[in-house]
Amino acid sequence: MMMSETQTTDKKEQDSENGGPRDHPSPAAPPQDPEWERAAKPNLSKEERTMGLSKEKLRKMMYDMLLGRRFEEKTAEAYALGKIGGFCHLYIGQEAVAIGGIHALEKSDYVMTAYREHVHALQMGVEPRAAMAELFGRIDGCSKGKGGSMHMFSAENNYLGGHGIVGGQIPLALGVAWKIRYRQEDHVMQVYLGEAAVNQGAFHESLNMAALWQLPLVVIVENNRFGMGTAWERASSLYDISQKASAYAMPAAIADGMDILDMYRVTKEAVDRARSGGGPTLIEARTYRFVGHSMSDPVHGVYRTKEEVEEEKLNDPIRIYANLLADLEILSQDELEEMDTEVKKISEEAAEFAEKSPEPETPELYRDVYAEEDVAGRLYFDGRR
Amino acid sequence: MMMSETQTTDKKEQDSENGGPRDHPSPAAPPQDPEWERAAKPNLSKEERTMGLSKEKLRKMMYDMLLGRRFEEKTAEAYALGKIGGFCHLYIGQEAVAIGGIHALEKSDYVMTAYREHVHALQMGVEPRAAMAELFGRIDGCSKGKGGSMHMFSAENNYLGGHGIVGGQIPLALGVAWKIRYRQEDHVMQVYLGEAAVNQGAFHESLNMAALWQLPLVVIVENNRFGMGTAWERASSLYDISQKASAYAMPAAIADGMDILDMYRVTKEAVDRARSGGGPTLIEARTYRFVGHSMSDPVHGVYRTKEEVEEEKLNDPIRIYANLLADLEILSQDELEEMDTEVKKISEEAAEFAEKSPEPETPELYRDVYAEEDVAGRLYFDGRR
Amino acid sequence: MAVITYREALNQALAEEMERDPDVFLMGEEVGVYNGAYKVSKGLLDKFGDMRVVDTPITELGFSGLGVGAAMVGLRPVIEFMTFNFSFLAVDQVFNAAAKLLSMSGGQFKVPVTFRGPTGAALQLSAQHSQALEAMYVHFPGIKVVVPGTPADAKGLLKAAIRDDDPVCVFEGEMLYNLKGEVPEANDFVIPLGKAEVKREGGDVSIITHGKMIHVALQAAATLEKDGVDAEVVDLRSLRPLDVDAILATVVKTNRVVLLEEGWPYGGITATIAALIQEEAFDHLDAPILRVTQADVPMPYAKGLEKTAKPSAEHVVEKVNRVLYR
Amino acid sequence: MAVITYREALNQALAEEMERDPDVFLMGEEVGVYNGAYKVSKGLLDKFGDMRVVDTPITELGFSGLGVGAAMVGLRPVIEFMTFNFSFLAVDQVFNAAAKLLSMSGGQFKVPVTFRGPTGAALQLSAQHSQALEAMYVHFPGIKVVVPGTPADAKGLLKAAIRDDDPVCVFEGEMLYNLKGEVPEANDFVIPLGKAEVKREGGDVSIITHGKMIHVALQAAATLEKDGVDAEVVDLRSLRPLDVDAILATVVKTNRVVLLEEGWPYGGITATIAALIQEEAFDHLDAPILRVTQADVPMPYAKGLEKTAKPSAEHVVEKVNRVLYR
Ligand SMILES: Cc1ncc(C[n+]2csc(CCOP(=O)(O)OP(=O)(O)O)c2C)c(N)n1
Ligand SMILES: Cc1ncc(C[n+]2csc(CCOP(=O)(O)OP(=O)(O)O)c2C)c(N)n1
Ligand SMILES: [Mg+2]
Ligand SMILES: [Mg+2]
Repeated sequence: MMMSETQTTDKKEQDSENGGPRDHPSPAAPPQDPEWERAAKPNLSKEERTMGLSKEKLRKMMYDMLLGRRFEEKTAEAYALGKIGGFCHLYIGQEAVAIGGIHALEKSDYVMTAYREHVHALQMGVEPRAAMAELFGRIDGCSKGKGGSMHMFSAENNYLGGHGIVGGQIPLALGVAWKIRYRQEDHVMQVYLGEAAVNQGAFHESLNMAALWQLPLVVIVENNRFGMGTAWERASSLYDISQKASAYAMPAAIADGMDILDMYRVTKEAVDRARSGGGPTLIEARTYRFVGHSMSDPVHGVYRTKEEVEEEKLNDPIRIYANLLADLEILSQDELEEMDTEVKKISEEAAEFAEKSPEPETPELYRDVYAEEDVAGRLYFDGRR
Repeated sequence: MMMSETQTTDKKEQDSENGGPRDHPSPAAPPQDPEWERAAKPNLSKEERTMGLSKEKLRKMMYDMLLGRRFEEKTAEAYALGKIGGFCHLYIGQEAVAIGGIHALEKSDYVMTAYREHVHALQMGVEPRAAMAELFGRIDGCSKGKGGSMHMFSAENNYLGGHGIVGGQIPLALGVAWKIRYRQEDHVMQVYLGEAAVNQGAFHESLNMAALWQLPLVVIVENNRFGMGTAWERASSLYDISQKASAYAMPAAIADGMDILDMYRVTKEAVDRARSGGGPTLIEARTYRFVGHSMSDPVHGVYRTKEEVEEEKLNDPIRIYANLLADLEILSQDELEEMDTEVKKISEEAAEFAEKSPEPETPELYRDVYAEEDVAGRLYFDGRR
Repeated sequence: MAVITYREALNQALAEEMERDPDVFLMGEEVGVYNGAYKVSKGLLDKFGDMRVVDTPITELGFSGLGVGAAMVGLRPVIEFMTFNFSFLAVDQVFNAAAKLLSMSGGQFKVPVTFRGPTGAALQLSAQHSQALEAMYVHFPGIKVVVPGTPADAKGLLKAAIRDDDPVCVFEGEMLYNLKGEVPEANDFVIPLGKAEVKREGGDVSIITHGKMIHVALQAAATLEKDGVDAEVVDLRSLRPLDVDAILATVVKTNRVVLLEEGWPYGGITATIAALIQEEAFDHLDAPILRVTQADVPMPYAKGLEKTAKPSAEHVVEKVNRVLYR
Repeated sequence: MAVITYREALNQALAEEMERDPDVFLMGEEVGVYNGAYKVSKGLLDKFGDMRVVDTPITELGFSGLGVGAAMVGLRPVIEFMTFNFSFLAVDQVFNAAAKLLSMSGGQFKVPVTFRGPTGAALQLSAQHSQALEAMYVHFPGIKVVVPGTPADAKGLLKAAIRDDDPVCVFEGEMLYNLKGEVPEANDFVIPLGKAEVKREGGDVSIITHGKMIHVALQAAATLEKDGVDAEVVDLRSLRPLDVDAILATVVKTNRVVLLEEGWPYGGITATIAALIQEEAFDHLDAPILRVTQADVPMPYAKGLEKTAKPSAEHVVEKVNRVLYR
């Protein structure tokens, strides 16, 4: 597959040559095999697909996807009731990407993403009740109600948010990867972004530095084919995001974002490489958003047809995985339903908890603006305090 | 060579396919031949190298390079005498790039570049005296003395400046290319930038849009191997700039920036393609700066050795070309010296003219800030007028 | 006069100017197929085609520079920022290019580009999506800034901005798009830049503001009226050029001033206007000029906190009472 | 105390803080091999190696974000902008990330990053390279801003900035790098943020300013002295936090104020301070507060025009005479 076939330039070797341009070898670009994509997803037997992962882990992946799905359905419900405000971007349909990707990490690794982040936050260890309380804007929220849907954070779980500026999280993630290298830790930084963020300059500036300095950064592009109402092919002159890595002599891979095990397999390889000093990897996860861009955007209509959405829904990552686990007798239909009842209950309780949690009080307005407030001179100029 | 071998994605064809990612073909990336670079510069006989260009044109190219060189030597002299202030970036050693590139254009085409721009300005038709007066900060300067070394402009000659922010001119040039397409003109926009600007997000955002919309933009990267004191290999994870075009499915080429005829040949092909609706091209011109980054930067020392500079000077584009023209009996040694005397005289006179030109008067301070000043309300808040 | 929304007024302004001048085009994220994130450009793609209503990749720096470059060579681009919050990525092209090209070229290159989009806080969009940024733009000479607060002003000022030969930034209000009001239909209806408007006459105190905040000011004035206080509400409409005569006139009339803006106080619009009034009408002031702005903090998500952070009619009333020493 | 240059003072501050705390590193364009475009980081690469003195590609947005991200997880990056003119490309990471992360995360992520570099005009660098941008930075809550005008302040404030747990922007002066002055050697010499300093005592009028302009103010004060006018010169040193007590104290003392800054007037630092003084010391003012700023235009290249555009001692003297009604 691409990742293995794509070779990187060895900086040391390159720098040691002092003869100038004409002596610098051109690194290999991605293979030209028109079959690249099928090649990217090897033809594995059902058993092989599970990569010998423990039954528990395989079941946990199912559980996590179900929880993500039910939690967000509850979120949509609460939003409709006006319990949640502002922008709210659901992840329904894309669960396999973040959950498969994060399952490939160790507890000490870091994750950062954009605003479509509820499931990433949960997967990193944010309690459903803390996530829901954040959506409700309450003091028990994971950001004390100050961040909301787009800005969840959890320092204790190495979950670094939750960012609203398209592409803005990429340079920040680069900095975390830099810190890992700086302190010579063996952690990995995983950053998620939507495919539309690939066009932002921040993406390119960051990939170059990550590759130049061989930082432990795994960049996962969630290609759900639309940036709001703009289809990727209307926004990029080159369809293949993974190929953009060749501009940075960076290994790249494509993962089937609707198949949690393929997502895990591809990400794990990149994570292992990063952890062992092999530098960054660009992963393009091909996925699809079953819901509107945000709560105010209809599921279909202007920029995609009902038929298209219906057809894509046949690839529901949860159904696909459930069938596999059933075939492998790892999770029966009954067990699945049990699981489902459980996560529904958790989402339910999360909403009840959020409902009861108090709103942050007025003094909170001037808290967390500065870490060091106890300074000489005036910090606030609104004449209110 | 690369340009011809690299194929682009046909947007129409791509958009007409409606099946989503898996149906989009991956465009070809640059060839993997390790010999790519020599391949990029075909092995031509002396006669072939002149591409049947008229004797006049071939001599004019020599004349232009000589003028550029002598004009800047005069500039350095005047700078040493304190007649010129601020930042001043000389082009000595790189003349073949802009002069060869601009010779491939029609009078109605546009050019924009960064701050290392004296020769670009002259080549686009700015009078040496107007350029020198600009350097002296005088009213007869091509920007009325308000722009200086980094900001020369000439509307009548389609010379769009002269920009000081690394990479800042690229989106502007994209806009000019957009206007050409918008008005369905058959002009071409040529933008020059240093190799260090390739790392800026602005470069990537612009190339994507240029390729996406197939705009008549020719992007010429002057790879003189250093951004101030930073060697390119210390700033980019991939040495081959031309290959970065593969991230945009854009044709790319490498030109020998010390050989004005190779520069002309490669640029002409890109310009013709752009003019005939073939879209943008990325050209990497491999060149070298014989002088310091700016007047305050020593020629060698910190970031490059005397030996390196001396060795590169053996590739002086003027000497190389002079020898060729002599061998082909297009320009004799005597004629060359005649030419040299003439351009020295012109540079001399330019300095005398600049010396005599008055400084802009105080009222100029508030001119050219707004095009429409005659508005209701206050525009300036300094309480000075 | 027809009664239409602020959104429709902007849409009309765009359509009319595009009809009038083939060099005018609209470019930005989602302006075409999606009809605009806030539907301001509804129907324009169908009417004018995809060379004049252009969906861009998410590359604020790139397409803003494109607009400036296209303006250098004679087009009149209207660049939409989905919201000005995202324009931080683009300000290099606005402040280092658009604002300076005419000057650096000694008058050779005009830059008749218009940048437009919503400014300020909507509802619970939290810190990164709730910023009123006109104060940052107005700081840079070479730029003009307008901030329409009503449908009529939206139409008249956007048309004026598009016709102006300088870079003009039009700050709209997300919360205003649905606001209805009377708007002249005349094709040549244009509101010249630099003209403030007294939105409410009054003799006791002057409330000077702009954009969305005029409605907060009028609300405060209504409350004060019940209390026997007759407040004058001056809508600046244009921040650069600024109608200083109108400002001084109301100060001379009431001798008491409260300044109101949606954004932050340090370096805010109200700071400059306070400095200007005390310098040019010192002897006409019977009390210090007081300012009302948003709380000097990043906007929090929580409903209650956000409400408290925003400038309100109560804040204005309180400051008015203080300048009236009551 | 040793007499060293402003440049050396900054260099010492960096070296001392890097010695003291292994989490402190310097990153930016040309800071390493080239020893800094203005040689501020001279010798640091040799001393600390290339993981702690890092040359970056020319990608202001990228490496600024890197600094913010690294700060989120405990490092204390010092990010150098070769000049703040180039930081327009990076402000999204400063204003949308650094300034807001602590708040958006409900206090979980501190951002102890320092951004530093020269501000303002040097000599004939023309419009894009001559901007004093501290006013733009100070507008955003969540950011702290200091502007040292002497070698001692440069060292003490940079050290304080690096030790501070919030994002601090240090605005230096290109024209100040060679300025010599006495600087305490003590390793723990730190000047707390938010403390202004009276650089010259006087009773007739207060000239309040910061950064490079304190020297213009002192020059004006010297001229005025010959003329029998005793001016007090207050150096703010820190703009956010701002030493309001020191400002009010000098106003109460002299009752006449001239404000001076290098940058543009609309939304300038002086505008906020004028608004603040008239609000909080109205009755202590015997004359309107006057302001001196650079001409409200993009900086032209021509020597004479540039000189005229810059704020000068003559401008200050003229305004002082006006507030003294002479
Ligand atoms: C810099 C910036 N520009 C515009 C926006 C408005 N916006 C929010 S989401 C979005 C689309 C992003 O699409 P993509 O990156 O593919 O992520 P997805 O929503 O598909 O998960 C846009 C344009 C923004 N938040 N930031
Ligand atoms: C955005 C920005 N960052 C930094 C600078 C300072 N600077 C001026 S030239 C330069 C080096 C550019 O190198 P390159 O692009 O290769 O052009 P060259 O000077 O070699 O012609 C730098 C860093 C700038 N002008 N703009
Ligand atoms: Mg997407
Ligand atoms: Mg270079």
